[in-house]
Amino acid sequence: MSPTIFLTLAIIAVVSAMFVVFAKNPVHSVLSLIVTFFSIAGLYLLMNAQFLFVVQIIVYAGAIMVLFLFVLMLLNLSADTEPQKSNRFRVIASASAGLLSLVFSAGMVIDATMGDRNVTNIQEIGLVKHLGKVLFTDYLVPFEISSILFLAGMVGAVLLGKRTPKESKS
Amino acid sequence: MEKNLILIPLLPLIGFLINGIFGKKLPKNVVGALGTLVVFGSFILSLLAFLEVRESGQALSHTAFTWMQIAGLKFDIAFLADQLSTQMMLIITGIGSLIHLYSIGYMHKDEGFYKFFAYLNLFIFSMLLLVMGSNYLLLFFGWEGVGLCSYLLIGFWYQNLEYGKAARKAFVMNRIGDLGLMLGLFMLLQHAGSLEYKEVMASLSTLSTEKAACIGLLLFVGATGKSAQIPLYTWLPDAMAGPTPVSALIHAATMVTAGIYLIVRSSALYSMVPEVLEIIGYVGLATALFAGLIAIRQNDIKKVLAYSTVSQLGFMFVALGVGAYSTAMFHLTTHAFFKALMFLGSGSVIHAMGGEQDIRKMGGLAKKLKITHLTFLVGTLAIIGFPLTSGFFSKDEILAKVYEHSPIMWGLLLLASAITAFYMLRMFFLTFHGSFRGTHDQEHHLHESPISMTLPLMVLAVLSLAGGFLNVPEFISEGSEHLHTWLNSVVTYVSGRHHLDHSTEWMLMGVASALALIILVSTYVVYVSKKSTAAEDDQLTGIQKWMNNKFYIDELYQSVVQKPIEAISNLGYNIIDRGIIDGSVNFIGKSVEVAGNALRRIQNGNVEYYLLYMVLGIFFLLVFKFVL
Amino acid sequence: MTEVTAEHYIILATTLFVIGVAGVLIRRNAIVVLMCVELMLNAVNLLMVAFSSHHKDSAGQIFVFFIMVVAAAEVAVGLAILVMVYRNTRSTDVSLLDQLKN
Amino acid sequence: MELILIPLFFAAVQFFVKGRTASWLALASTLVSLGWTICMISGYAMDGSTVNLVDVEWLKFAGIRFTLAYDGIALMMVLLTNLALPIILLASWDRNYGKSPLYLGLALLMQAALVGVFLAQDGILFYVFWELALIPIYFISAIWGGENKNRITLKFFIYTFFGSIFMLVGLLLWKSYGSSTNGFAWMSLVQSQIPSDIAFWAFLGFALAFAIKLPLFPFHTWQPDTYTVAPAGGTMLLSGIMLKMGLFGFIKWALPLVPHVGENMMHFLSVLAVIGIVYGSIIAIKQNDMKRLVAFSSMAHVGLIAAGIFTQSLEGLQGAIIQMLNHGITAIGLFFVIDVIERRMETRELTLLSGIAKVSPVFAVMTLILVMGSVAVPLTNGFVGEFILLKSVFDSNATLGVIAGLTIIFCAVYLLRMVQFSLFGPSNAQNEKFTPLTWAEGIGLGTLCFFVLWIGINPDPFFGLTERSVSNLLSLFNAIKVMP
Repeated sequence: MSPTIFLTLAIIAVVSAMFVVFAKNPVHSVLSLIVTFFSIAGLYLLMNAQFLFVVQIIVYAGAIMVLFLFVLMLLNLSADTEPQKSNRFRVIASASAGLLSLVFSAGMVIDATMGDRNVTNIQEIGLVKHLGKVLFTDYLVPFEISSILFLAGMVGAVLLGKRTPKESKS
Repeated sequence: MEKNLILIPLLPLIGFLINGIFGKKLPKNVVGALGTLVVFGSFILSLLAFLEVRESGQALSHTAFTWMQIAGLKFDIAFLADQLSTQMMLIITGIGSLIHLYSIGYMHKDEGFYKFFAYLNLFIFSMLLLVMGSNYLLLFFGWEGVGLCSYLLIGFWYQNLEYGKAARKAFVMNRIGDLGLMLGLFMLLQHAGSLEYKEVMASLSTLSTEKAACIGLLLFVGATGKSAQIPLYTWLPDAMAGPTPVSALIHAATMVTAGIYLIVRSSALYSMVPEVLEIIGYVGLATALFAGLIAIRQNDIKKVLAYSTVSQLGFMFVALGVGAYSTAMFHLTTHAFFKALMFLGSGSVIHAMGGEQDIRKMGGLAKKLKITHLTFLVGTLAIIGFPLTSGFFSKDEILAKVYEHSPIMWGLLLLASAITAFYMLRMFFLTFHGSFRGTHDQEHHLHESPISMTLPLMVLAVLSLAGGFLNVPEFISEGSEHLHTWLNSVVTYVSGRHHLDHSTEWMLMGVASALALIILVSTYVVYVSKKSTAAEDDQLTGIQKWMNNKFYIDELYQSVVQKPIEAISNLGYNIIDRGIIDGSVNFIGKSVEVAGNALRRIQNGNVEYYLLYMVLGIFFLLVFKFVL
Repeated sequence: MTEVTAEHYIILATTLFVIGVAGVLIRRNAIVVLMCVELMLNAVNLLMVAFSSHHKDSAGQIFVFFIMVVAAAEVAVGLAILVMVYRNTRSTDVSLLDQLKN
Repeated sequence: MELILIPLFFAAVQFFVKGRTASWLALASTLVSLGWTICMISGYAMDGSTVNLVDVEWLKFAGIRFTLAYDGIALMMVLLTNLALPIILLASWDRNYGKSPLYLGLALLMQAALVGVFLAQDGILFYVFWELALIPIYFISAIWGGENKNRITLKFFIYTFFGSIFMLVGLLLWKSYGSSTNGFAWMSLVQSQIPSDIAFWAFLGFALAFAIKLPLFPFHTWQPDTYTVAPAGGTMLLSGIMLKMGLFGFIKWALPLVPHVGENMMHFLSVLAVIGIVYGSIIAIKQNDMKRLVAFSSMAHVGLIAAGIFTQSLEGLQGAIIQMLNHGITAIGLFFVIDVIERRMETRELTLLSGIAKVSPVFAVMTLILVMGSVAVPLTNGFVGEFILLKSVFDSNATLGVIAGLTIIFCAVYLLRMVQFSLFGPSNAQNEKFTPLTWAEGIGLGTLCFFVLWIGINPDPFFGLTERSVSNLLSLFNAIKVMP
């Protein structure tokens, strides 16, 4: 059962990821990225990481992608506004990406000392109850600091998004 | 007196300070009087010191303070008045005060009057340091000090570029000699560990002959610079750019004799190495002849006197060369009298002529300038060695000593003295006799100089006449070699020299006097009876032209030394400095720039390229980690 | 394939990551580039979770959580910058961003 | 410690004041420093002892301490620095930058750094002060410089900085390969043993840094340009004090390595120094820009000082130290004179000047005294140093001594040429522009002339200050044991 689900989800993720890259229209890219995120969320569920599954859907597929979509709409971009890169650059870029994947797989082959390769899906570490405990005991300080990061990010975004007085005058 | 020794140089220094600082505001009379009186005061003090030395036979010495102490070496500012120094001191302050007095009249119209007296006082101070120091260091102080004063005084009329050039030339040529002297001092210091005369002389016994010769030659290089000997003599004739009293004081009577003083002072050293003395003798002889030849065809009254000075200094060096130190000192003294006299006389002439110095434009001045004429005549007779004048005795003594040493040198020196007689008389007759050849204006303007100028002339004339009796040869009168005896205790002679018998000495004297008389008569005939005058420059041919142009030595030096150095300077700056060294430094900078330019293509500012490089970088890192 | 092993997850994550890299390199639209960055982040997250399950250690999942936090902040600021850039250049083309040159 | 803090404090004060107040405050600060220095000197026992001022941990993990101490040599250098600073400020008094708090602050910062260089007893501390001294002078030259200032000051900065880096490398080599027991402390480094090949590289690093700073032939090409382009105050700082850092460095930091490296190195350096003397002199002969002329002359003089140091004899070092003071005085004096002329006549070209002595005899006399000091006429300060230096060089190698001695001839040639063309000669119409000296110029030049004569007439106290320290230093170096 689980290999089938894994394969299905994996294929959906890869295909939609490809579509993200190759879609002409950025809106299509956004939509297919959402699909990818959902399939990744599915994989999380497969590994019994329930908390991350929820967060993935809410934060990524929900909040972040909405933000992207929002900005796209705001700037009113469409497919034909984006100029294409030169073919030479495309070839070099694809080649280097390919080389990178080659190296990754090579690394995997050489460094394959995994031992028990099973990824069990019947464990409790991914549950909200368990993670919450760890988060608020061992990782309390990072957690609080991350809230400061959010605050900083918020301030930064507001500051950047605001028109400077000079601009508004002109 | 011993404690007051320091006052002797200090008085002129005080005069210098007062005149130099406040002179501008003081009236000219005060400046002149002050300048003269301080030197005269020094003269009185010197006289006292002289008497005391004579009385006791002991040298006076006084240490003022320690100049510096370093690495076990101690240099003192210490003064010494022995027989040799007192003689020099008397000449310097005596003639010095006369010349100061003369300058009051000579310079009274000059706006730099106070400056002139300040410089003169400074000069007297330096010169006194030179002769009074009890060590070579103080001698060197004075040595350079007089060089500086000479520079300042030659360039006294600083607005004239040519004069400035002459001053610089004098200073630089002196400096070449100074370097030699300085190196000599270093070697002495190395050997003796002190520059005090006493200690240096005491240590000579352990000095090797080679080193002694080396030191002797180096000191002599210094002497050639200061005393204008071949090859460093060319500055002295140019130094005539200075005011005439300066020429009389510095470039005839005192400063230029410093070289002789130095060698006499180091006589103990030189007597160890007769070979070096030989060299000194030949250099002196060559200078005496060479300068005499040039003087024959000079028409500037001061230039003639200048070359004559060079030539006479040559005589003195010949005397030193044959080891006759006291004879050299004798000639130094008499020469100081008659040459100062003649320079001052020429000053009086120039004063009367309104600045004209060319003897071709003079003539017949005897009628208008009676005192000048008479005193000048005395000077001329003295220099040509007219019997019983001071020059007669001193020159004769030199000739006798040289004959003792080598008859050939004697012959050449006799020739030089004949040449001297010729050019001096030529100049004398052309100036004072015959008819006036200048402009009408000048003739109208002719007048005798004021008393402040003629008084020194008269005093010096008396000295020039009688100065010879300081040291009348033994064969004439027993026990009359006063100067010789006087200097005996401070001078060390080369041992084992034989003496001439009296008849030879009489004969030598006879030959020299006869020669002088013959030339006197013949020049009188040529220049007075036949009224010949000096030829114009462009009529001269052959050797005469060479003589007139000073054998082109200046031009030679210029093309051999000055021009190449200037060329190297330009070349060095433009090619070596700008080109090679700076070029290579800049090349490093440039190559970095070029490499930077090449690499800049990569940094094209485009973010996506940076991303690509990043990916490639990660790729290579991973390859490095996993594959290699 | 009878069982899903860690290797499968690694292969999947690598593939997604490389796709993301390719996207970042090929596309000129800054928004798409940003999206591809998110894709890369997700690939890594996936791997982390897989390893976390594999090693039975919750730290990996906690880190994924933090990565999401940072990603969210990053996207917020990144998009704000993008809007600024667009306002100035009337474009979201990354090739135009060559101000670093001077 | 106060010697560093006073200038730093007043440099900071410069942020809050402007105009003449700033100048007065800066001048007051330098005078206080000078007074303090004189108190220190009068309190010093003259026995060559080292007096500790401050010694605290600084960077513990690297074994770096903040140690300041002085002996006779350091006192002499500090005296030079603190004597020069008020005069430099006086020299810039009538220039527009003399009123700029930025300039004054930089000058005071420079003073603090220089004093630090001379007092530092820790290698890294020495290096820090060394580099700190470079920063203010760079800004002074780059902001108030003349033509081409950016290119030339950048070159100067990179050139000297390049050298300094090698010094740092040398220091690190010395510490890590030597057997120093107390980190970078000078005494500990000096007494440590080090393999001779490492010592060679370390010495080379030091020598390069110092040689560039001096500058020693052939590392000198930054110097004439920088001296020419920098404002007068900057030139004085550079030539009067800053290049002494290199000489001081040679004495204190490079000589202890010589026993490990061997005498051949010293011989080689002496030859370079002597070449520099002759080369600089000859080039100076035909320069028409007064500043450039004095720059090349400075190169010749410094070459002689360096040659004296390389003899490693008591006389050589003593002569070098006194001559550093002397060169500071005369170089500052000559650049002062040039600035006085340039400010009035708006040119430094010898060919355009003439007969200034006519309009300002006082100025001419002071110039002449300074020139005579530089030409080394007896009874001026230059003679004292050159005499001893030439003697030491002559004693160690007669041939080099004779060649070095040529400097006294050449120096007369080029400096008298300068005097001839600027002061003497017919007075021209432009000389009307030559207004009388202001009080600042008068006091500044007067003080310098006073020192020229004082050191010339009675140099003994100055030698006494350093004699014992130098002999202690030499015996310390002689006791160094070389690794077999």
